[in-house]
Amino acid sequence: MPHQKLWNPYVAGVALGLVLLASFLVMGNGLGASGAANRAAIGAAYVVAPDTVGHDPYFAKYVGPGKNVLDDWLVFEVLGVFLGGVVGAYSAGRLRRGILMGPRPMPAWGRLGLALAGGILMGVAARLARGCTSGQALTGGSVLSLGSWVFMMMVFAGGYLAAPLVRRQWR
Amino acid sequence: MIFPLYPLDAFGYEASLVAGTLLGFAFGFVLERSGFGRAPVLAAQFYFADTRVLKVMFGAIVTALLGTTILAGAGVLDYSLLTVPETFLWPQLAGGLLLGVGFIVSGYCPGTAVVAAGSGNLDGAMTVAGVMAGSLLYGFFHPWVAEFEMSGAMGVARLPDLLGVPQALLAAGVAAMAVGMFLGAEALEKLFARRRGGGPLLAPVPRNWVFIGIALASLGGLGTLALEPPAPAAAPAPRVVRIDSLTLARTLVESPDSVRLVDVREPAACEAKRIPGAMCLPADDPGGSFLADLPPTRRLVLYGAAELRALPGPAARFGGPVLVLAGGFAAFETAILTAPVAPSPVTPEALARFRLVSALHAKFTGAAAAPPPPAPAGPARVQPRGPKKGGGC
Amino acid sequence: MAYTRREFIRIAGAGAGAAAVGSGLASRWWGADGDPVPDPGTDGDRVVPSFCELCFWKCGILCHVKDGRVTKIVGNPKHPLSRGRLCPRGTGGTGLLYDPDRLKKPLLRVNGRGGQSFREVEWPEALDRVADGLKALRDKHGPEALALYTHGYGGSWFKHLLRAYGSANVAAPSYAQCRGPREAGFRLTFGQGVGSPENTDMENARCITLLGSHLGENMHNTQVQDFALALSRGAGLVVVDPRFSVAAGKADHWLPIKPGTDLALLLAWIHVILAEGLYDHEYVEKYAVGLDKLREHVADKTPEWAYAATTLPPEKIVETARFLAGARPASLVHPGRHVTWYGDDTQRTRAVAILNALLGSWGRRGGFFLPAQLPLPKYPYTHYGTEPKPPADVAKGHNYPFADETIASGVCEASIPGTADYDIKGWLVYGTNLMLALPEPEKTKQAIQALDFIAVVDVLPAEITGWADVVLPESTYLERCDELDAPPWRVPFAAVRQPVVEPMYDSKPGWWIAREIAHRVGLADYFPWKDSVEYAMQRAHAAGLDCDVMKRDGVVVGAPAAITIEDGVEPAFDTPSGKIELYSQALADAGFDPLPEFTPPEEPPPGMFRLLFGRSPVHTFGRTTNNRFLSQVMSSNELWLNRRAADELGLADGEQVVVVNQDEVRSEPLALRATQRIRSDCVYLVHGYGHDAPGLRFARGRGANDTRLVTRTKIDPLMGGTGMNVNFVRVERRQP
Amino acid sequence: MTGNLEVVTTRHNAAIDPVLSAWGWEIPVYLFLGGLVAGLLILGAGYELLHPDRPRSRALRAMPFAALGLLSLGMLALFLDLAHKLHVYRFYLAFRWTSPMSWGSWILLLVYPVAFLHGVGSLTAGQRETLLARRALAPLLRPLLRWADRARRAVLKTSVVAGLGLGLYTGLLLGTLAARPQWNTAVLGPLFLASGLSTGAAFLLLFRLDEREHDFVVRWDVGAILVELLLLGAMLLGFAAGDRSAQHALYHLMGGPWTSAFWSLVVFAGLLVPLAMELIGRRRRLPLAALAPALILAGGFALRWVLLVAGQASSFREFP
Amino acid sequence: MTGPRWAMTVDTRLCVACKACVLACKAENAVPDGFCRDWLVEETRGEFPELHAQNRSERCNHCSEPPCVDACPTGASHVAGGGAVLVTHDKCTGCKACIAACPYDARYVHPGGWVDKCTFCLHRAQRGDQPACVSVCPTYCLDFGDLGDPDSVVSHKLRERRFKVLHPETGCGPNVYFLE
Repeated sequence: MPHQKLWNPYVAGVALGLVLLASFLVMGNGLGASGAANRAAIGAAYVVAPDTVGHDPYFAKYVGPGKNVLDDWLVFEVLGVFLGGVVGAYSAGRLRRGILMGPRPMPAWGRLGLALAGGILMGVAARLARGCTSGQALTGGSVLSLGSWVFMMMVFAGGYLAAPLVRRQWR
Repeated sequence: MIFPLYPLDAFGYEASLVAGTLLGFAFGFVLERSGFGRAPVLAAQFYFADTRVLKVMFGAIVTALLGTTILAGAGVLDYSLLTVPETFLWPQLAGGLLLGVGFIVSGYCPGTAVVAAGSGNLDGAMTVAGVMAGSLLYGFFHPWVAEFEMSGAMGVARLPDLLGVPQALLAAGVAAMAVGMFLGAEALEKLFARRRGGGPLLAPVPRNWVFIGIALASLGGLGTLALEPPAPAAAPAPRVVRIDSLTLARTLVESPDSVRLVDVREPAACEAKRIPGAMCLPADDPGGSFLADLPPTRRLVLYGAAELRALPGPAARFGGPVLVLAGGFAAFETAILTAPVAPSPVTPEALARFRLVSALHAKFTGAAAAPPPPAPAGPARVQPRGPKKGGGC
Repeated sequence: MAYTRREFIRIAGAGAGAAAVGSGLASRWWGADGDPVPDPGTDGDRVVPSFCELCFWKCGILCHVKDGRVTKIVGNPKHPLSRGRLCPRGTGGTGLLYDPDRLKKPLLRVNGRGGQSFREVEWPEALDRVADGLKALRDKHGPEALALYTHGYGGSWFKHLLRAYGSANVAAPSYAQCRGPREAGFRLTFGQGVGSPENTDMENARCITLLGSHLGENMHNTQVQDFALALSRGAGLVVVDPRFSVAAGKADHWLPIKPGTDLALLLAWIHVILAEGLYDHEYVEKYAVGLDKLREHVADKTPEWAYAATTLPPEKIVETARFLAGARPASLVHPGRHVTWYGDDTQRTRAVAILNALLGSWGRRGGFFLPAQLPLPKYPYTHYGTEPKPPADVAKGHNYPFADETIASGVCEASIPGTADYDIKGWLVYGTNLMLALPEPEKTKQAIQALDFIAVVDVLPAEITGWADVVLPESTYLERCDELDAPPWRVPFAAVRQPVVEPMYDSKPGWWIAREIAHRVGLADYFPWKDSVEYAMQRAHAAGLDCDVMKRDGVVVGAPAAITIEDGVEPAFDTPSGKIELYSQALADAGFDPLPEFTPPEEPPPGMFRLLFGRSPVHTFGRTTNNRFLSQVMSSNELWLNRRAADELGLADGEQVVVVNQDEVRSEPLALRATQRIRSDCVYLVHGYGHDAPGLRFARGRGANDTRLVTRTKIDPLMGGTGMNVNFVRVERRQP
Repeated sequence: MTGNLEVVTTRHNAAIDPVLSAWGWEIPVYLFLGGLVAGLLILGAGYELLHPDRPRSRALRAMPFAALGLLSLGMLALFLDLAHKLHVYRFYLAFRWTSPMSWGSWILLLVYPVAFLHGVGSLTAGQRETLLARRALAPLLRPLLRWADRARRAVLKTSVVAGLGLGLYTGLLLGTLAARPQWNTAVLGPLFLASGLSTGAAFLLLFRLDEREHDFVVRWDVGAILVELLLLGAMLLGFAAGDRSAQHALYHLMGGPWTSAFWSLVVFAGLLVPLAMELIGRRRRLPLAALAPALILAGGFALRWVLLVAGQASSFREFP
Repeated sequence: MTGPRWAMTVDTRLCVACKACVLACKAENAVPDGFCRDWLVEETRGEFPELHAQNRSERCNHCSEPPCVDACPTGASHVAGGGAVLVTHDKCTGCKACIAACPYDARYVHPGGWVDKCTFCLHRAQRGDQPACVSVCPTYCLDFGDLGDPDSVVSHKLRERRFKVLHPETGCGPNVYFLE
C-alpha cells in the first residue's frame, strides 16, 4: 500500500480541525466546496447560453447585470484547495497525471464514467442538502447543527448501502 | 471579543477572498496529506479496510468543536457570529443519502475531488465536472424540487439548544463518542486486515497523544463553564453628551429626523405623559435591548424621569452618538411643557427667549398657540384657537 | 513627483539616438501631414432668423442651414430675449425637427379611443373628418360645446378659429396648472399680473428672494441671464426651498422650509418688516392702501409663530427679513412661475405681492419694471359674431371669481356629462399633451370617453394623440411661420417666426390646418389671407415696422422706453381703489380672507413623503423628453430622497425604486438619488418623464410619470388652480 | 454617515465613463506575450552565451522561431486594438521620443530580424541541409547562415539587448502614464521585465529540455520570481509612502476592488505556489510537473491584466 | 514666442449646470451621439442643511505640459497655435495611449477611428469668435481669451478672482481656470 507518505489519520484529523478552527476564527464560517462548483457551473452555462440562464429565476440570483458569479468567497477558497492539493501532492512526490482505481483492472472510460456519474449525484445532492461533506458535515457538524449531523449520518449510511453495489470497483 | 475577525470587520470583503484562498490552501494541503486526494483510500472506508475518513473527519470535528467551545467560553470568540448552516430536515436527509451513494460511486466527495484533480488524478477532475453538471442539472429542474427543498425547515437548529445541554458538556460527549468510534473502527480494521492477511497497523504513539489532547481539551471546555459569562460591554463606551431641554426641543422642531428620542422611564409613566415624538420602551422589552440594534442613522437621545447617571447597557452598544437629556423629563417639563412666564424686566434677550419658548411650548403642548409677545407697550393678549391635530403641526 | 519619469524619458530619449530626429520632423518628411485646425463645418450656407418654440419664452434664434439640413441653432444677438445666448433646449431644436418618431401623415382612428390603432390618410380626408365633427357638434350641441386646449405659439390660429366658431372654451394648462395663482394674486394687489416673460428686473436687483423657484433648473433664458448678471454684480440671494436647488447652492441664505408653509414665513417676514419699520414708508404711503389692517393682521404672526410651522429658526427668519429689506427697493421677491401647490396659492402669491409692495419694488429699478410693448394693430378681420357663452370651466354652482383665464382642468371636467352648466362635447387639442399636463389623468380619460369628437394637432405622437379621433401632424416651428411676437418687455420689440426648411414628411403648418378647417366649416371669411407670412407682414406693415429688416434680423427693436419710477414713469394700479391693495376689499366682498391667512397643510402620514416635482434645464415638461439630442445629457428623471431617509429604508443611491402614492398608484421604476440636498419629509422628481405612448420610441419607459401620482388636488377657491403638492408617496425597492 | 461629497457628472463617453476601459483584453495579451518573448530571447541567448560549448536541445534551438510566432500574435492583438487600423503605418512615419509606444514600435522592428538571425543560427546541421536542399531558398539562406554563424555572439548579445528593451518597454508603456496613479511607479518596467523572464522560463519548461538546460531555466525562473516579489513589495511600499493618488493606488490592491485578484491570483497562485514547487522540486530532485509553469504563465497574464484594469480605473477623479 | 495663449475661465458662482455648453458644443462640432467634449460636474459637500455646491463646466484643459501629446506615438496629438492641444485625424491610429495619459479623462475614441476632444473651437477662435460653449452660456460664466494679453477678459478675471485648476499636482499646467 502506498500510504507511507500519508499522515497518521489522527494527526491529520487534528490538523484538519485546526484549519477548520482557523476558518471559523478568521471568517466566521467553515469550509466548503460544492458551492464553488455550483458557481463555476452556472458561470460556464451563462457564458454559453446567457439568455436561458439569465432569465431563469433560480439562476438569476447568481448571474445578471452587475453580478459576477465567481465573485464569491467559496470560489477563492476552492482555488486554494486546488493549489493546496497540487503542492501537497507534489511535495509528497505524488503529483502525476493518472487515473486512480481499485486493485481490479478496469477500462479507463469505465472509471471515468463512474466518477462522472458519482459527481453528478453529489452535485444534485449537495444542492439539495445545501452543502457537501465539507460545507455541511464538517462545518455544520462542528457547530453542532442538527441538519448537518443528520446529513453526515446519511452520507455514511448511503455510502455503506451502496458500497456492495460497486464493490467490484474498489475491492 | 477578537474573533471571528471578518464578521467583526477586521478586514474587508476583498481581503476575505484572499483569506479564503489561504485557508483553502491549507485545507487542500491537509486533505491531500490525509490521503483524501486518492479514491481507493477514501473508498476503503466503506469496506472497513481503512477507516481514515472516519478518523480524520471526526478528529477534525472534535478539534474544531472543542476549539470553538473553549475560545467562546473564554470570551475570545463571539459564537453568535459563526455561520451555522440552517436545518432543512428532509432534503438534508435525502441529500445525505444521495451524496453517500455518489461518494462510493465516484470515490470522492466534492471537496476531495478538487484535491484529487490538483494532484493530477483525472478521475478526480471528472468528479468535479460531474458535481458541476449535477448542480446545474439541479438548477434547471429546480421548480420540481422547490417545495421539497424547503421541507422540514427548522432554521438554525443547534443540538445544545435542542437538547438543552450546555455546549461544553455536549462537546465533551461528542469527543468521547468519537474516541469510542475510533477504537471501534480500529478493532474493525484489525478484524478485516487479519481476514485478508495482514496490513500496516498504525503506530500507537500519535494516537494516544491525540486522545490525551482530546481529553484535556474536553476538560478545558468544561472548565469554561465555571467562568463568568463574559461581559458583553467590552465595546468602547460611546461618548455620552448632554443635551439641554431647549436644544432638544429646537432639534425636534427643526430636524426631527436627526434624532431618535427614547423615553426610558417605566412604560406606564411614559404612556401617560412623555415628550411628543418620543418612543416608550415596549412592554415586552423593558430593558430596551432593541436600542443596541437601532440603525445608527440618527443620534439617540435618551431621557429618564431625572437625569440619567448611566446609560442602559443596550444603549451603550448603539452604533452612533448617544445623547442624554440634561435633567431628564422633569427638566423638559419645566422648561417647555409648562407655559413660560413673561419676563420682567423686559430686555430684548429675555423677550426673544420668552417668545421662542412660548412658540415651543405651543408646539409641544398643542393646546394653545404661542401667546403674542408681551409688547412693552401693552398687556399680553391670549388668543385661543382650536386644538391642533395629533400633536404635530 | 508624478512626472519625473516622463521627464527622464524625455531627457534619455533626447540623448539616445534621437539626436536630429525632432519629433515633428520625422513625419514631415513624408509630406501631406500638416496639422490643420479641424473645422467641423457646421456653419450654414444660409442663416435664417426665427424664434424658438422648445419652451414658451420665445427667444430669438439663428438657424444654420447647410445642404437643406439645419446643422445648428444659435442665439440671435439682436433679439432682446436671447441676447445671442440660448438655454440648452434652444440648441436642441434639431432634435425635434429630425425626430424619427414625428407624426408623418394624418391619422384616423380605427377602433375605440385609447386603443392606439389608426390608419394613415391624406389631408383632405382628415380635414373633412374634422369639419364633419365640428359641424355635427355645432348642430347638435351649439358651438360652445367645442373646447380648445392649446399650449404653444401656433395655437393662435386655433384660438381665432374657435372664437369665429363661437366658443369661449379656450384653455391652456399653463394657467390653472401652473402660473394662474400668481397672476390672480398680483392682479388683486397691483391690478396687474406679471405675465410671461415676467416683468421682473432681476438684472438690477440687489437682493433676490426665490420661494420654491428653482431658477437655473427652471430655465427661461433671459430670466436666468438676468439672475446670473445680478449674482455677478453681487446681488444677495435668499432661497426658500425644501430642496437644495441649484439656486440654493448660490444663496446667501438657504431656508430649507417645511413644504407647504411658505405663507407662514411670508407673514412672519411682513411682521418683522412692519414691526421694525423696515418698509418703504414713502412708497407705501403714496401708493398703497390697507397698511393698518395689514399691521393688525400680522401682529401675532411672529417669527416664533412661523417657527413651529416652517421649522425655520426664528433668528433666521428675522435675519433674512432684515437682509431682504436692507436692499429695498431693488429687492425682488420673485413671484414664481409654477405656483399651483397647496390650494392657497393665490393668497400666498398675494403675500408675495404685499411683501414686494412693502419693499417698494413694484415699478422700481431692480424690482418689477413697468413693461413697454410695440403697438401691433390686429389683423383687420370681420368682427366675430355674437359673444359666445362663458366657458364651462367650473362645476355647477361653483364660482372662481378671480380666475382671469379659462381653467383647463375645469373644461376637462365639464366634458363629463352633467357636471357643468353645459356639457363640452368636442375637443381640439393643439400641442398640449393633456395626459401629462392635467392632474388626475384617470379623470381626463373619463372625460375623453364621453366626447363626441376629439382632434389633436401635434408634432409628436404624444399620449394624447392615442385618444384622438383624428391626428393632424403639424410642422415644427422650424418649418412654419406663426403669429408675430411682441410681448411687453424691457424694450419694445416684435419678432417673426420664419420657416427655416420645408416641412418634412406630410406635415403642415398650424395656420394652414386652421385655415383649411375654417374653410370647411363655413368660416372662410375669418381666414382671408393667403398664408401666415402675408398675414404677419400685413400686421408688421400696419405697425410701421420695416418688414425687410424683420425678415433679415428676425426682430425689430423699438426705441428704449422708460420702465421704472426712477426713469420717470408713474405706476398705475388697475385695482378698485386705484392703489396697491395690501388689504383687498374685493376679496372681503367675495367672502374670502382680505389678508392672507395661513392654514397648515395636511402632513404626510408616517413612512410617507410629500411628492414634489419640478423642472430640468434641458427639458420642457414631457414635450422634449423624446428629443434624442437633448436627452444625451438627461435621459431619465430620478427620485430625490434624503440620504438619511434612504439609509433608513435600506435603499442605495442609484437603485431602481418605485413610488407609490396614497391611492396605491404605482409609478414606473426610476433611479433613486439618495442625497443630502433635500429635506427628509419630501421627495422630488423632474416632471415630464415616464411616457407610455408607443410612438415615442425613445422616451417610452424612461423614468417615472409624476402626473399619474397626482390623484388628488386641492383647488384654489379664488381662481380654480389645482394645488398638486398634496400627494403623499412611499418609496419601495423595484421588485425584479 | 456615508461621506459628505456628492458628485454628479453628465459626461457619458463610451469606454471612458463611468470607469476608463479604453483598453480591452488586447493590451494585456500583448504585454504578456511581449514580456514572454523578451524572456525567451534573454534566456535562450543567455544560455548560449554563458555555456557556448554545451549541446542544446531541439526545444531550445527552436525557441527563437516560437518567440517570433508569439510576438506576432501579440502584435496582432495590438493591431486589433487600434481604432483606425489602416493608419497603423503612421507608427513608422514618426519617432516620438517622449512616447514609449513609439519606442516600442521601433524596438519591435529590431526584435524581428534579431530573433530571426538568432533562430537561423540555432538550426541544426540536419535542419540546414533540409532547408538548403530547396533550390529556391538556398541562394538566400546560404549567405545568411554564413553571416549568422560568423556573427553568432554579436547576434546573441543583440538578442539579449533586444529582449531587455522589449521586456522593459512593456512595463514602461504603462509606467510612463502618470495620469493613472496605479501605473505611476518606476517599478513597472523592471517588474514586467522580471515577469517576462519568469514567464519565458515557464514557457520553456513546458517543453522537453535537457537536464542542464532545465536546471539553468529553473534557476533563472526562481531568481526572476524572487526579484518580481521584491519589486511588487517595492511597488506597494512606494505607494504607501506616496501622496494621495498613490495611497489610492495602494488601496486598490490592499482592500480595494483588485485585492483578491492581485493577492490570490497573481501573488499566491501565480508566484508563491510555483516558486514553492520549484524550490521543493530542486531540493528533492523531483521532476517538475507542467502545473508549475502553467501557474506561472497564468500568473504572468493575471499580473498584466490586473495592473491594466486597475490602472485604467485608477484616476484622479477618484479623489476630487 | 508671441501669439496668443488661449485659456478659459469658468465662473462656478454663476454656473447653474444647465448643460447649454455641452449641447452647443455637440451641435457646433457635430460630436456624435453618445459622446461629449465638455460636461458638467455638480459637487455637493457637507451634510443637510449645511451644504455647499459647486458647478463646473469641464473640458480638456489644454495643458501647458500636455501628457497626451507626449504619449502619442505618431504625432497626431500636438500643440497647435495658442497652446491648444489638437488631434490630427489622419495621423491618429486610435492606439488610445493619449486617453490613458490624460489625467482628466477628456478624450474619447470618435467612432470615425480617431481620438477626439475639445479643440477650444480653434476654428472659431481663428476668425475671432468665441468657442460655442462660451457664446451660448446663458449665465455668462464662461470666458475664453488670451492669457498673454493683460487686457483680455480671462486675464482680468484671473487677476481679480480666486481660482483653482483641476488637479494641479499632475504638473500638466492646465489652462482652464475655475473661478470660485
